[in-house]
Amino acid sequence: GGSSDAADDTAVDDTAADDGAEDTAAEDTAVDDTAADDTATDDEAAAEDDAAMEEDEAMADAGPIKMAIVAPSAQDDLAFTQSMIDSIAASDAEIELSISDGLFVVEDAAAAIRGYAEDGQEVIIVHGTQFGASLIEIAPDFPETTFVWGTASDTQGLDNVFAYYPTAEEGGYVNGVMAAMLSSSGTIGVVGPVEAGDAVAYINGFVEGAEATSDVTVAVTYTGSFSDVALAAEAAQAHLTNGVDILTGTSQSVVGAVGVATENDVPWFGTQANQTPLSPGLVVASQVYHWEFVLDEILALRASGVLGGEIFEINLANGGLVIEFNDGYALPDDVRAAGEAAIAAIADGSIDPVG
Amino acid sequence: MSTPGTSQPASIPPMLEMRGVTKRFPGVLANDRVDFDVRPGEVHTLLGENGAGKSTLMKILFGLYQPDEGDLRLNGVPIRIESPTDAIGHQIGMIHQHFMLVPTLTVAENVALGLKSGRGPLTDLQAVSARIEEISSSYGLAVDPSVAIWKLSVGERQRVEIIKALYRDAQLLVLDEPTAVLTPQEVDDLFVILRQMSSAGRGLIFISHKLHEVMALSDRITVLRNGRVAGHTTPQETSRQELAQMMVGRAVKLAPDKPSVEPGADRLSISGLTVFNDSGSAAVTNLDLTVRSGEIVGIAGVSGNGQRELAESIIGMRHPSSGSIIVDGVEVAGSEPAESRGAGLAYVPEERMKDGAVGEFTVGENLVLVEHGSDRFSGRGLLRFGAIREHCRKLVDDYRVKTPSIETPTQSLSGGNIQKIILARELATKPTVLIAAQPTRGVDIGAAEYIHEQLVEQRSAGMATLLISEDLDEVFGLADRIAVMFEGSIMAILDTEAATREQVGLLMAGVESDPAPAAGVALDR
Amino acid sequence: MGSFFTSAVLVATIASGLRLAIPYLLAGLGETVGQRSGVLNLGVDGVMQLSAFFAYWTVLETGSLWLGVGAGLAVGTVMGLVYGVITVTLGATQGISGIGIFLFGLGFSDLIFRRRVGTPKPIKQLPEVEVPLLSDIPWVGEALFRQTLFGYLAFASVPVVALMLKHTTFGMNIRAVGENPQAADSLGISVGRTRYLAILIGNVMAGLAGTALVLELGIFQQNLTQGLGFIAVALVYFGAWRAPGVMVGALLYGLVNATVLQWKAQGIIPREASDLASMAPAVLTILALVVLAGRVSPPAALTRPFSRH
Amino acid sequence: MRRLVGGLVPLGAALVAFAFGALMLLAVGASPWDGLTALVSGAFGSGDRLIATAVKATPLLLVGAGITISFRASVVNIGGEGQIVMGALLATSLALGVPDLPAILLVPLVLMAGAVGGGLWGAVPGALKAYAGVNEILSTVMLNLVAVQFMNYLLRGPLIDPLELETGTRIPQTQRLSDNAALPALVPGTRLHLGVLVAVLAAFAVWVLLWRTPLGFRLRAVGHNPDAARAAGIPVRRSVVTALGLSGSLSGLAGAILVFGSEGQRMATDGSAAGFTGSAGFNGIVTALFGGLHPLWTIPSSYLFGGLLTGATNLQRQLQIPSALAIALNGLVVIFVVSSGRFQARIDRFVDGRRNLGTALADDGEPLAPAEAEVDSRG
Ligand SMILES: Nc1ncnc2c1ncn2[C@@H]1O[C@H](COP(=O)(O)OP(=O)(O)OP(=O)(O)O)[C@@H](O)[C@H]1O
Ligand SMILES: Nc1ncnc2c1ncn2[C@@H]1O[C@H](COP(=O)(O)OP(=O)(O)OP(=O)(O)O)[C@@H](O)[C@H]1O
Ligand SMILES: [Mg+2]
Ligand SMILES: [Mg+2]
Repeated sequence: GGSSDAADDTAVDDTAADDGAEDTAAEDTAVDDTAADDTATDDEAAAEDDAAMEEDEAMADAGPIKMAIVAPSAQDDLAFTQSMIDSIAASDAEIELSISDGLFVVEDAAAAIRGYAEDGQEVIIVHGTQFGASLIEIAPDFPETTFVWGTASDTQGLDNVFAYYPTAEEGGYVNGVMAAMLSSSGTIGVVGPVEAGDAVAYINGFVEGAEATSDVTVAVTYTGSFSDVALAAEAAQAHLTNGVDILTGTSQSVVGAVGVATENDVPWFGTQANQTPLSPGLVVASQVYHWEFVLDEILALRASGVLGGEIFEINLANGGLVIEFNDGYALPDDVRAAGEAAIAAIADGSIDPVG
Repeated sequence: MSTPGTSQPASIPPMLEMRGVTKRFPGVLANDRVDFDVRPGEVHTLLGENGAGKSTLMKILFGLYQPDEGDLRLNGVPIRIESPTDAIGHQIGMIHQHFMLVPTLTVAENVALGLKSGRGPLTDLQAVSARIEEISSSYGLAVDPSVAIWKLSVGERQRVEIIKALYRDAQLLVLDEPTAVLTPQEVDDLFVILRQMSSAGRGLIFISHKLHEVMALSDRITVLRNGRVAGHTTPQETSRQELAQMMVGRAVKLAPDKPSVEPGADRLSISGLTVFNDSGSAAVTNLDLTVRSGEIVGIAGVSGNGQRELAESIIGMRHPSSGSIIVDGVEVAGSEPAESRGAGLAYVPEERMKDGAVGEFTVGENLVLVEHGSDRFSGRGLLRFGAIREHCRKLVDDYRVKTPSIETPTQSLSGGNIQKIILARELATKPTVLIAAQPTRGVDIGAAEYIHEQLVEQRSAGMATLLISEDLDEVFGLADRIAVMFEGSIMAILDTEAATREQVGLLMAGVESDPAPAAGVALDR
Repeated sequence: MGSFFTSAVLVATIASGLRLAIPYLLAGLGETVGQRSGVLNLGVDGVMQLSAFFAYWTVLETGSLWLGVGAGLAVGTVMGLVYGVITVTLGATQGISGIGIFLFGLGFSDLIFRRRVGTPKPIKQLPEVEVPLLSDIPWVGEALFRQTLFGYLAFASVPVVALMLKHTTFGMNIRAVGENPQAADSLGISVGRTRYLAILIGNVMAGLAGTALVLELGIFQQNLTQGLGFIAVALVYFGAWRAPGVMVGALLYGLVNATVLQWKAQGIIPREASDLASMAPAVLTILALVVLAGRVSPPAALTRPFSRH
Repeated sequence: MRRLVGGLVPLGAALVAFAFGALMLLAVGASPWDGLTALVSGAFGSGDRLIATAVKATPLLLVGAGITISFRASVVNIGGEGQIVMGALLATSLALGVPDLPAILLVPLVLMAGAVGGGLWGAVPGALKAYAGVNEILSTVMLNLVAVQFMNYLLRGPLIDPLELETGTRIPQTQRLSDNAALPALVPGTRLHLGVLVAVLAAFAVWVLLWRTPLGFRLRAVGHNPDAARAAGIPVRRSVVTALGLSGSLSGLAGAILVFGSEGQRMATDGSAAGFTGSAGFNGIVTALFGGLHPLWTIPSSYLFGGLLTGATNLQRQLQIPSALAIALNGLVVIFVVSSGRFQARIDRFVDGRRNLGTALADDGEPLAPAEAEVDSRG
C-alpha cells in the first residue's frame, strides 16, 4: 500500500465531527462528513456495538477477506474501473475478490450489490457515483456488511458506508501545467464524456493549470457518452483541425481519442489509470488513482469494528494520486521539473488547483 | 421434334403424355389420376370450373409442383420435371394465369431473365431487344423492348409473355386463361397468333372457361371436374351445352326469374367523375351514371377499363380527382368507406380475399366486420358476443353458408362460401345502394345461383344495385340496364330487353354502335 | 480559435464527415443489395460488432492488418450464411430475426472481448493512402484523396453496386427476385440462391463496415458501433434503394455529425445545447424521410419469404 | 392439441438456444453445468430472487404487451427504448412539479404521465406512417436516438439534482423524487412493488382490448388485411396511430415504473438509452415474440426472460462470466424461436389435416406462431 509515507499530514478535519472515536480513525486520512454529522453520535453508538461483535467474528474466520466490487465499466478499461481493480491487487490484505463489472444499468448494479450482500460478502465496493441512490436503500438492510462507495464525498449518513473520492483536479492541474508548456500552437484539446463527476474535476483542474502557466486556449468537448469510442475519436479529430497539438481526456471512451493522438503524433495526457499502454510513445504522463491505502485503511477500521461512516480522499499529498510519467516519452527536463514543482506546490497547499 | 402440323393430328404420336397424375393439397384433391396428352401442332384445351384443377396440372407440368402420383413422358421418354428450369430446358413454355412479369423491369429485361447472356456477367439487352423485334415482327406482336412493364396495358403484357415463350423456342406452350383479360378484338388477334404457332408444329395447351372460345380454337378438349377427367372430346363431337354440363356435372340453370319492378327515385348519381389508377393515369374519365331504386344497372366491359377504379371511388377506397357521387342526396366523393357506408352504400369487392374478407378472421368476425361497432354489437366499450353470435348464426343459416361453425377461419372455406359471407354481411347493413363487383367470379354454380337470387330479391325490395361483371351472361340475366364501359368511359347505356350481345361486344371493344334501339341509348344526364 | 468558415476547418470537417460516413456507406450499400432481393436485415449492427471484434482480435494476436480484414470478411460470410438459413431456408420473419442477430452480436462480441482480451489494447491502425497528385489538390485533395483503403473501397462500391444492380445478369436477377419472386422462379431463376448471394454480399459488406470502424479506431470496446448499423438500414430507405441515394444519406449523416462535433469543439454550440445538437442527424433523417416517403416504393417482395406453395 | 404443440415448438427452440449458450460458456472457459446452476439459482433460487426476477420482468412485460398490440396491427415498433425514456421523463417531471400531492393521487398520476409520455412518443411514428408514409422501423429507430439526447439534455440541464450542481459532481440525475410517488410494496419489506401488479393487469387489459373490444377488433382486422378493413369502413390510418400510441404508452408506463419502483427513486443517465432502460425496449420484443404475440403468454415469457437477466447477474457474481452472455443468449432465443416457425407450420398442418378441418378451433386469441406473425415492414 502507498499510505505509510503520506499518512501523517493529510487529514482534512471536519470542523463539526470531532468525537474521540473518529480521532482514532482520522489520524491519517479520514475526512469527516459534513452531511452526516447530525447523526454522528447515534452512529457511533451503533458502530461501537457492532464493533464488539465484529471483532469476535473477525477472530473467528481469519481467512481472506471476502470482497466484491460493482462497477459500471469493464474491469480492464484502462480507466475508472481498472484503477480500483489494480488498487485491490496492490493492497497488502489477503482478499478474495468477486467482480461485477460493466453494470452501466443502475438497476442491475443495485441487484448485484444486494446479491453480494446476500451472498455474505464482507466488503462491497460500490464503484460508481450513480449507484449511491440504490446504496441508501440497500445498506441499511445489511448492517454487518461494509459498503464502500465512490467516487463520493458523503456517506449518506449510513454507518456501514465508507465513501471515497479523488481530488482529480490536482492531477488535472499538473497535467495542464505540462501541457501548456509542451504546446507550441497554443491550443489544447480536451475530450470529455459526460459533464459529471471526476471528469469535470479533472478537466477543470486541467484548464486551470494550463491557463495559469501560459497564454493557451483549452477547448473542451463533452461527447455526451462514457462509451462511444468512435465519437470520442472524431471529437479529438475535430480538435486537431483547430490547431490543437496536445490532447487529454477522460472516461473509458478516450481509447478512441488516444488512437487519433497516436495517428497524428500528438502527445496525450491520461487520467484515472496509467494509459501508457494505449500509446507507449505519446502518453506523456497519467494521473493514476491509487486506492490501495484507502482500502487498507478501511479493512483495518473494519477489523477494529468500525464498519463505515468515514470519508476518504485521495490526493497528491497523501499519495493516493500519483502522476506517473512515461519513460517512453522524451519529456523535456524543464517541463518535467515544472510538473514536479506543481505537484509539490499542490501537496503543500500553496497552489489551489481549482483557482 | 418440330413435326409440321397437319390437318390430321390424331395420327401423330403425342409429344407430351401425363398419366395418372394425382396432386393433393391439405384437404383438397386437386388432381385425381388425370390423363392428358398433347400432340405436336394441335391446340388441346383444358376446360373446367374454378378449382377443377387445371392450373395445378399445368404447374406440375412446369415443375412448380411435384405430383404425388403419376408420370410424365415427353416424346415418349419418361421425364421428371423438378423445376421451371427443367421445363424450360425441355422447351416447355407457360403463360400463367397471373402474369409472371416483374413490373419494374423493362420488356427486354423480363425476356432476358433466366437466360444466359452473351456478354458474360453483364446483361446483353441490345441483343435481346434485337431478337424481340424479330419475333414481334414475324408474329405481329408489337411491343417496345425498352419500356418498363408497369407502363404497359394488360394486352401488351400478355404479348410480352408470349414473346418470352417464343424467345425460349417453346415447343409446348401452356396458356392458362390467356383471354380472361382481353377484349374480343384482342382475343381474335391472339387466336391468329396461336394458330400460327400451332401450324408451325408447336403443341399448345389452352385453358379457358369461355365455351365459345374453346369451340373456336381447340383441336381437342379435355374437361376436368373436381380434379378428375370428366371427359375427352372435340369441338366437332360436342356442343357448348354439352360442355357446360360436363364441366358442372348437371344440367345448367339459366338466369334467375326476374319479377318486373318499377324503378323508383335516383339513389346513386354519378356525374363528371374522373379517377386515376395506381400508375397515375386516368382510369375513369368524366363519367356520368345513375342507378335508381329497384333497379340493377350492369357495367359490362373487359377488365381493366376502369371498372375497378369506378367501384373503388364510389365506396371511398380511392379518391376521385373530380366529379360528384351522390348517394341518397349525400355527396360521398372523396369520403372514406366509413362515411360512404353511412350514406347507405354497401360493397362487394372484386377481389374477395384482398378487399372483401379478412382471411385469418373467423366466419363470425367477417360477418360483423362492418357493423361490429354499432350499438347492436357493442356497448360500454366491449363487444356483445351474445348478439354477435346470434346474428352470425342467422346469417349463416339464411345464406346457407357451408361452414363447420362461425368460429372457423374464413380462409379455409371455398370461394363461393366466402363470397356468400361477404354478400350476407353487406346486405345485413340494409344498404340503399349496393356496388357488386364480379360477385360470382370464381364461385361454383350453386353459390352463383344463390347470389343471383339474392340480388334479384333485394331489387324487389327497392335496393339500387350497380353490378360490375365481365360475364355477359350474368349482366344480361340480372341487369335492367347495361352500361358498357371502355377505356374509362361509358360507351352507351342500353335497355337489357332491347340490347344484343353482339352490340355489347362491339361497344366493349370500343366500337361506337349505330344508334341502337331507342329505349335506353341516351346517356343519363 | 478559428471560425468554422475557414478553408482549413471546412476541409477538415468534410474529411471528418467522409470518414464518419464510411461504415454507414459500406453497411448501407450491402443492405441495399439484400433488400433489393427482398430480404430485410435488421441485424447489420450485430454483424458489424462481431466482425469488428474478430478483426480486432486477429490484429491483436497476429499483428497483421490483412489477417484482420480477412477475419472481418470471414465473420461477414458466416453471418451471411446464417442469415440465409434463417430467412431463406427456414423462411423466418425477417424483422425479428434481425433483432436476434443484433442482440447476439452485441452480447457475444462483448462476452468474448471481456473474457479473451479484457483490456482495450491498441492495435495498428490502417494507414491513410494518398492518391499521388490528386491528394495535392488544395482542399479537395485533402478531403477526398487522403483516406484509408476502406474509404476508397466504400466510395468505389457506390458505382460498383449501382452498375451491378443495373447492368449485370446477377443484378437483374436480384431485382426480379425482390419484386416478383414467382416470376423469377417461373423463368428458372433460383430465388433461394439469388437471395442467399444477395444476403451474403450484404453481410460481407456489413463485416467490412465493422472492420473499417475498428481498424480506423485502432481499438475495440463493448458496443463499439453504438447503433450505427440501424442507421445504415435507415439510410437504405432514405436512399430509395439506390446506391447513390444511400451515399447521399451516409454523407449527410457523417457531415452533420462532423459539423456538430466541430461546432462543439469551437464552442459555437454552447455546452448546454450539446445534447440537443446531437439529435440533429436523426431529426434530419426523419424530416428527409417525410419528404421522400411515398415517392418511391420498396421492392415489392421485401420481407416476404418465398415458397412455391 | 394445436395449442399444446404450438407451445412446445418455441420451448424446444429455446432449449436449442440454451444448448448454444452452453457452448458459449465452454468457449469462454466456464463449466456449462455450473453456469446453468448459477443462472437458475440466481433467477429462481430463493424468495428474494423470485421477487427480483418479477421486478426485472416488469418492464419486459409492459413493453411486450405493447408489442403484441402493435404487431397484431401489423405495425413494427422498435421504438420501445425511446418510449420508455419519454414516459419516464414525463412522469419524473410531474413528480418534480407536484411532489406534495398525497400518494393516493401522485402514484396514479405519475403512472398515467408515463403512459401519456410514451404514448405520444409512439403516436408520432404512427402518424408519420399513416399520414406521410414513413416506414415505422426507421422512424422508431431514429426517435430512439432523439429521445436519448432529450433525456441527456434534461437530466444534465433543467432537471438535474441541484445538489449535483452545488457539489460540482454534476452526475446527470434528478434529485430523489417525492416519496409520495414511490410505488408501494405489495408485500411489505420486499421489493415486490405495485408496478409488478400493474404490469400483469396491463397484460390482461391488452388481452381484453384485443379480443373483447371493438377497438381491438379493428386493430386486428387492420393487422391482417388493411384493404378489407378499410373497405369495411374501419379507419385504417387512425388504427395505425392508435396501435403505435397504445404500444408506446405501455412502454412509457414501464419507464415510469423503472423510475418509481427502483431503489434509487430517481432518473439518471449514462448517456445511452440502455443505461436507463436496460434494453427493455428490445428485450420486450423478445418476450412478446416468445409469448406468441399473445399478451397473456407474454406474462410467463417475460418472467422467464426476467429470470435470464437476473440469473445472468448471478452468473457474473458467482462465476465471473460477463452478463453480456445473457444478451447473446436472448439473441439466440429470438433466432431459434423465429426460425422454428416453419416446423411449427408443418406440425400445425399435420395436426389440422388429422382433424379434417371440421373441428377447426379458432378460439379468440390463439398465440400466433412466429411464422404467421410475419409483419409487413414495407414503406
Ligand atoms: N397451393 C395450393 N395449396 C392448397 N390448395 C391449392 C393450391 N393450389 C390449388 N389449390 C386447390 O386445388 C384445387 C384446384 O385448383 P386449381 O388452381 O388447379 O384450379 P383451376 O382449375 O385452375 O381453377 P381456376 O379456374 O380458378 O383457375 C382448388 O380447390 C384449389 O383451392
Ligand atoms: N395455400 C392455399 N390454401 C388454400 N387455397 C389456396 C392456397 N393457395 C391457393 N389457393 C387457392 O387455389 C386456387 C388456385 O390457386 P393457384 O395458386 O393455383 O392460383 P391460380 O390458379 O394461378 O389463380 P386463381 O386463383 O385465379 O385460379 C385459388 O382460388 C386460391 O385461392
Ligand atoms: Mg387456374
Ligand atoms: Mg386457379
